[in-house]
Amino acid sequence: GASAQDLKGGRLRVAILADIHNFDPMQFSGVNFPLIKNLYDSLIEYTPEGQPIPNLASEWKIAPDSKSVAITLRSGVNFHSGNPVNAEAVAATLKKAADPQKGKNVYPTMSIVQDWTVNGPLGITINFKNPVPVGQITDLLQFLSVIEPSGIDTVETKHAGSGPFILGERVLGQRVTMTANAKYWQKPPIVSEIVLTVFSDNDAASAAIESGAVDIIYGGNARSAVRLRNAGYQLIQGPGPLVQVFRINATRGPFKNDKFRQAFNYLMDREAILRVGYAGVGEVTALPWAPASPATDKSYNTRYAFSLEKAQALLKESGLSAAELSNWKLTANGGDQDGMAISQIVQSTVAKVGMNIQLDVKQGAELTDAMLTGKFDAIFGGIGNIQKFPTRVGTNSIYRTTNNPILGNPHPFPAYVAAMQRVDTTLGTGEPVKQAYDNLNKVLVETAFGIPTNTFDIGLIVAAKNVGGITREIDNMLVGRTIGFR
Amino acid sequence: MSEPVLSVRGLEVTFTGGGRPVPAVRGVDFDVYPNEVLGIVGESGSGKSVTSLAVTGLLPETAKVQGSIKLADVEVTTADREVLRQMRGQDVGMIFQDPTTTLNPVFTIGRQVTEGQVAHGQIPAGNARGRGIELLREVDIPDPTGRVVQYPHQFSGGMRQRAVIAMAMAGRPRLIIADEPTTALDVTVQAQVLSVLAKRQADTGAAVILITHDLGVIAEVAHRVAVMYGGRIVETGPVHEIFKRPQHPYTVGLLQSLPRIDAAEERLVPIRGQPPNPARLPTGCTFHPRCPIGRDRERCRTEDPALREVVEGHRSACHCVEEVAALLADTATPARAPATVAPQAAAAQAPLLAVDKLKVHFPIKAGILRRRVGWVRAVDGVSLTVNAGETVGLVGESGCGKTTTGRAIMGLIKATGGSVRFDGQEVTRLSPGELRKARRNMQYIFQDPYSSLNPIKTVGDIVAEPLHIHGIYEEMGGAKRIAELFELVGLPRTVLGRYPREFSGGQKQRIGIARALALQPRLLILDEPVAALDVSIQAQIINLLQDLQKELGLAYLFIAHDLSVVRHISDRVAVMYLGKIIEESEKTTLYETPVHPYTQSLLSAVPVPDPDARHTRRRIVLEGDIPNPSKPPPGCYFHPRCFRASDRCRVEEPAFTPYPGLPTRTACHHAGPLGASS
Amino acid sequence: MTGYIIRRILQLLPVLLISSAGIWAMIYAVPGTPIGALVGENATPEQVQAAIQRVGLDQPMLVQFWAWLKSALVGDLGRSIFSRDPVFDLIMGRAPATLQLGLGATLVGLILGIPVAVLSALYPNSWLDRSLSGWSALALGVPTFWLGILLILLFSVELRWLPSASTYVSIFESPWGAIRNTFLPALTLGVYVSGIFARFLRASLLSEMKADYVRTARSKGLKERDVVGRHVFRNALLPFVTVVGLMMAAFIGGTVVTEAVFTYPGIGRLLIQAITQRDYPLIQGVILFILVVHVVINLMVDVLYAYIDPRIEYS
Amino acid sequence: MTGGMQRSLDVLRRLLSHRGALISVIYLAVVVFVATFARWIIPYDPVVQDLTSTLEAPSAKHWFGTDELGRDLMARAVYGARTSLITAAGAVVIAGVVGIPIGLVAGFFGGWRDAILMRIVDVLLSLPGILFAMALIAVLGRSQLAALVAVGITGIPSFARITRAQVLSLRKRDFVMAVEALGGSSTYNMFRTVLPNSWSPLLVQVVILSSVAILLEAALAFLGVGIPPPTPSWGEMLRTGKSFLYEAPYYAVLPGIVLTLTILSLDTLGRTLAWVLEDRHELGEEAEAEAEKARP
Ligand SMILES: Nc1ncnc2c1ncn2[C@@H]1O[C@H](COP(=O)(O)OP(=O)(O)OP(=O)(O)O)[C@@H](O)[C@H]1O
Ligand SMILES: Nc1ncnc2c1ncn2[C@@H]1O[C@H](COP(=O)(O)OP(=O)(O)OP(=O)(O)O)[C@@H](O)[C@H]1O
Ligand SMILES: [Mg+2]
Ligand SMILES: [Mg+2]
Repeated sequence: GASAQDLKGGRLRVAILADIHNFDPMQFSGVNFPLIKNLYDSLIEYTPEGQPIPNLASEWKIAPDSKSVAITLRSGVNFHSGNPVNAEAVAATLKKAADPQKGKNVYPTMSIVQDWTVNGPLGITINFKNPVPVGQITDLLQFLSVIEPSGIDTVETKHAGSGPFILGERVLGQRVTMTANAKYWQKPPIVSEIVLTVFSDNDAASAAIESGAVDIIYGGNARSAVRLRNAGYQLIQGPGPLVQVFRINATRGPFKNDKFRQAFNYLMDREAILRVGYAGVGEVTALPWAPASPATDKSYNTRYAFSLEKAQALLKESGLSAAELSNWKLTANGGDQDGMAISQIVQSTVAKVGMNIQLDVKQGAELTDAMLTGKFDAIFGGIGNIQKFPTRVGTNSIYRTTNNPILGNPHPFPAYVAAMQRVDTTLGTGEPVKQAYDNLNKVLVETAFGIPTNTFDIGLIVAAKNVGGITREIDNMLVGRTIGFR
Repeated sequence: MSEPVLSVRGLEVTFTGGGRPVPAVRGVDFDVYPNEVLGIVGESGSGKSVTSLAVTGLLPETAKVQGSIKLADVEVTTADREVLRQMRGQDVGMIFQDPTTTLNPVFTIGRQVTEGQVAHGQIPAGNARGRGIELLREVDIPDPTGRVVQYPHQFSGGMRQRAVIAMAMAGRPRLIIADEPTTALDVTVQAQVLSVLAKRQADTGAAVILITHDLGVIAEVAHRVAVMYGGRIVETGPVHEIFKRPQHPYTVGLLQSLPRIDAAEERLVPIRGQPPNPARLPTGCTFHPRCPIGRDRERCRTEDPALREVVEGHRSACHCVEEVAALLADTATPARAPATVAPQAAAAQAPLLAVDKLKVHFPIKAGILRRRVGWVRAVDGVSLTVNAGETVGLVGESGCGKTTTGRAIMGLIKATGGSVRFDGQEVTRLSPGELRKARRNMQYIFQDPYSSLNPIKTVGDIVAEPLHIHGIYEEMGGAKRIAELFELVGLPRTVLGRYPREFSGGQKQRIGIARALALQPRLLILDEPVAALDVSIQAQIINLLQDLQKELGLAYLFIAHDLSVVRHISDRVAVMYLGKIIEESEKTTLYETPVHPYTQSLLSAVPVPDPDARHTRRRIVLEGDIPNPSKPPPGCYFHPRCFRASDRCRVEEPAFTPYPGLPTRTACHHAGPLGASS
Repeated sequence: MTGYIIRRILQLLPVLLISSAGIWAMIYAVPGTPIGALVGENATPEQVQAAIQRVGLDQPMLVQFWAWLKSALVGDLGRSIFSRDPVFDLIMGRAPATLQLGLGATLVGLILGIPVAVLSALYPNSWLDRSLSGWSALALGVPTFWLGILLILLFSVELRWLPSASTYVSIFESPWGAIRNTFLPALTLGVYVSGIFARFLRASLLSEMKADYVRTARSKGLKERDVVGRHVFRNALLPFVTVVGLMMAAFIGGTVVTEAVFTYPGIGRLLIQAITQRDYPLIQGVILFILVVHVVINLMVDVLYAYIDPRIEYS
Repeated sequence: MTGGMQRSLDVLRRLLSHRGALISVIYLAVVVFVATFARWIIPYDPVVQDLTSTLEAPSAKHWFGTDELGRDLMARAVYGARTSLITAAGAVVIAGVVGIPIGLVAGFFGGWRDAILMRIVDVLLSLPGILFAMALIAVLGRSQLAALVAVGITGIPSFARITRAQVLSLRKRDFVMAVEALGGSSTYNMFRTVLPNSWSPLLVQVVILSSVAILLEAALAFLGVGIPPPTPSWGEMLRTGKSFLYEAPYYAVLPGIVLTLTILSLDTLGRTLAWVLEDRHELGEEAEAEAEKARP
């Protein structure tokens, strides 16, 4: 590719697929991904390979007992308002994160934090409840985008960051404009302005890039992306995909039966699911880790490859009657075409081993409600943060070890809770850590309440030929600062 | 005589398209001269309207026209569109039947009246308004300056028709065709309109073709008459000749079947059968199946007679013209035999029906909330009695509340006030169930025979329906009873299984009567039972009703607007005006010595089918129209139109009281026979 | 007239009040709450509880309704639970798009429909009439969503002339952009209504042609052009205005399906989205907006009626 | 009753003498036949997937091509007809069974009963049918029954209004008042006189509503709230097909043709039926002439 020097500025037009209506960087959901890295700076960043590098924090020192981290902030950095980014701001940000009302997606991650102490204008120390592995600490620092204290209460509607772009005009439901922050502490953005235009569907966005109305599509689906790639557009996959997981409510119906659940390890036609649902963009996986994750173990893919016979054998072992086998429904997301397709594939597959089940199609709030409260037998759902510290998957509802909304209290699989615990408490690097991971993987397939099928990309980027300098951000967020035109 | 304005020769009009061709007009010849009124009479479907439309070239495209029509030097049958258009409005003007629909509701009267002249470039558009005012003034519309910018809905029926006359006459055409111009109007309004038409004709010297089925109107205004039957002119001649010495059996039949207001004939002589259906005309003389002379004659059955001159200017299309005079003489005597002498109800006996101060007010609702904003006083204090076996006629102009009275008596409409006693029982206070039972003794015959029979039931079932409803079908004799009823009304039992649509209007009315009789009622309320029928059929039904009364001892409340019919059939007559009875008396007294000014004007306005009476009768033309029943005038409701109105009438409502010396009750402060000063 | 209009608008209030109570009740009948969509599937119980409190769903239903009503009465329709934007702004953000599409569609409908109707009525039962009637049947019979797909296939996939999905571009800002984006959905809807317009107008023209006043007008010697163009058309226009008004009201209330086909950012999609997310205040607001639009357009039609039909007087 | 049968046959004969109606009837008959006997006619099961041959273009093997899960699109279109027809039939029954009595009572008794019933109907009518149906489905959950009920309920107002209008116009006709004058009760009048005389507009309405129901069901499925997959339905096929416009344009085109033809046929049928039924008086005239001849 071209080096940054060759890139020209201008106005970058990005197609996005959902309206943005929240400027809180802690509201860390797909819809905000185009904004967070542009309006805010985090304490540290990861390289695409997962190596932490400084950002607002020029330095961070983990205490030898792994029970605290001392952060030194970069000096001379200001928020857009002109106020300095200092330790007070970080403290305010941490306070927000620890508040269940305001902490949003960061809140669960804060469970390891005991408190924090401010040391001078640029120093702050975060104390943990227990010794914490390094990965978990850097994950937290990477997750914390610093918000200007005075803006914390209004951050949902008014951005309050220090990032390379300043929020410009927002037309409800149509577009959001960000203009370059000329006083940015790093090299200022190449483009002078980013216009995020809301498209309500993939084809619309594809048509727009094809007609030259936009330069980039951010967050489109794999099928459209592949079509565009075949038409000569650039397709950029980030290092932070999700894993699609067949989530099982092990407290209901036949799913209470271990063997029955385990059969599903073999009932996932992962190749077909990846091909049909995601146009082959991604990788099949039997474990909930991204390729970059230290817990990744590819051997599971072959060991638990699609096999009706093995499944059949397990089903027989389960001792369930034919009627019991079919006594469940597969909840499917009616708003997601790919999800519908893969759910139908599973429905069709399980029919081959004698399970005649119905799809329970839900959408929107009703669906989230069901997922949040475990009102389902089985459902597909993407799992995030798989590229980070392995136990971060524990922030996803089905994998939660305490207060699991689906599996309930106490957790029905103590082995799983213990395995997670072990990963969390095995500090350092080396063999013990690896063994902890291996143990976790083994427990995962045995408890079988979540059956991963494949990775898939959110934040897939399709760019026109003349666009260069696209950063592969660890969370697949849009980084506008480095992009320019050839 | 001068040149004819219009000369029609051998006109034939056939409608094609949609099944078999319909020969609506089959060889018609006539001329119309300036300053002359040619009356065309004939029963419904005889081709009157089609002839007039042919003259103006306004027939639809499905009509094939043959023959010649020469109007003001234009040969209409071959002229191109533009010539015809130029002709219309300039050479010929038309007046149609229904003034409520002939005017465009969304344009002002003034615009519509002058539009033709503007289109023909006779007046510049800028002068239209002035011309409009002038035209309205010519047809006696009060306040023409204010009226010219009004819309049709702001005009009453009579005014609208006068506006139409103004419109037709605007371009001073040489020929006016008036197709039933007064049929939709009340007699008093008809009188106004006819006099305006006559006046305008005199002013312009135009020729007029007046199409009507009312022989009275013809006698009143026509100079010459053409009688149409089955698409042909069967007789034509000067008006006096036609009425005095008719030369065609059909004309004779028409005259004899007509009840007359000026004489108390005993019994009508109807023409047998039905008018022909133009799609299936009889062979030979079209009239032969109904003709007392030619019915069985070979020649009449096979050969269509030509229109021949019988006397100078008087032509007839009959093979047996010579015998027609005899027909007139001998059928007159025996048939006009003593009529049903109504069984003189013993006055002492309590009346069968006694209506006292009956009131029916309908709420007027308006706005989105449908709030009541006023009342229509449809019936506003009606008192009358009907004795057993007696016929009481109830007459009045349109909208005066006759139908409402009849229906309220039946309990079909809830009375607002007053009492209705039937056979000693107060009907207005009955529960719905009791009312249904009471109705067995009291039945109603509807005006429109076409809509009074359930179209999806056989006529046999229709007549049996009341018996089934009351659960007395078997008790009353079942199918046998139904067949008897059919015979009673003069229909063969073979038609029992047919549907109403297979019957003509007269037959339907017979079925309606049979149904009403099924329950053996004692009182029939007949709401205009013959108004929708042609005269010849009307006579059949009237005779039937009279026979039934004699046979079954029925009492009739006979509602009608036709004063002649009422006179013919009734024993006593009550006259209604704006929801009230204003005069009631024994028939002869009422017709010969009316004491209420309204009755007097009404009677004088009725055209008499006698051209000689034209000059001798004194006519009272009432000004204005019937007021709106929701806003009746104060005092005597009639005072704004009354020629005797005094200050008292304007404030004090007259009571309905007996008039001294006559068997009459009336509601007038200045009651008294005509001529007697008040 | 002014009094009449004011009265009609005042009568709208109870309607809105009853409707909003009805909608509120309906909302509660529908399973699912906005909380899930608000906090996300991975929220912790504390977060869920916090969100329930923040939105006020822990309050009894009547209390919630009363709170909403109180602020609604002073013109504040509340904020969207999901996006936190004022409901009024969200609606007004979409209203111009819907208005533009609705007017465009009506315009297309009239342009296509009126000539069809007039030609059909001038030559009833001719081959021309039959083929034009066939056209209107087709216009009505083709489901709009399928027609939309076909148009996209032709103009976007094949010819690549127009975008397959539309964004809202104001006609005042960029006429060309507006046309590019509005054309296909407007055409889709327009074809459909043109069928309704053509059928309706043809029928009323034909029935007016039979009216007696037409014969009267001819008997005066008016040119056929004037007979049809002035007398007949003016009368046929009366019921037609009502139909046009009805359709316009329907369009401006949002055309859910067409907006979905073209992903057009109109009121219909806003409502669907609000319903999917169970965004109560937004659902409430959008439905009330639709009701108001209906009533206002009906009122406009009635007022227009009074101008073209002299028989109607409002007092 | 034979008279009634005679009339029905007559109407049918006149209906079929119109070319458009004839073609429509044939088309609909084919659709109904194929949908009913699909199992024996179509060699593919509409829900069986073949993940190795997804999105194949129409060929001799798959006439309509295959979908994203390798299912035969023709089989899906045919079985989709079944979905549409069942929905339409059920919806019309619901709408009729509820709507007709409402209209009858409102029209016949007027007054407060009319006011209340019609207010309810107006409310139903003022909301766009599709929104109402969506709300209802949200309550009931997505299923064939829910779709059917939702579509049926949106059809109630039209039945109620047509029946009411019919009653009002018939009430003005003298024969209805005649029954009252003869002592018939309101119930008798309503069901024995008014209703039997209303069958022609109602029949037309049945046909029209069927097409509306099919369209509405398809629209609901298109919006993703119809009958849940994998049950085939035309609207669902169009919905899914729409996202494969580039890869497989036929996907959304072919089911659309079938759907459009169905709606077009029903519409043509309905209109011709209305025309034929309205035309009955012409028939009467001929019969009158016959009666004339038979007169003694
Ligand atoms: N447009 C038409 N198409 C077919 N037949 C027609 C048409 N107009 C009139 N007729 C037929 O021509 C015959 C004569 O009709 P016409 O209107 O002249 O009768 P009329 O004497 O004026 O009767 P009425 O007193 O009822 O007005 C009728 O049988 C009628 O059915
Ligand atoms: N249901 C009703 N609601 C309101 N007004 C009515 C109703 N029925 C009749 N009217 C009014 O009551 C008055 C009397 O009507 P009615 O039908 O009794 O008159 P009529 O004498 O029979 O007239 P016609 O000769 O035209 O039959 C008319 O002004 C009419 O408009
Ligand atoms: Mg006539
Ligand atoms: Mg009357």
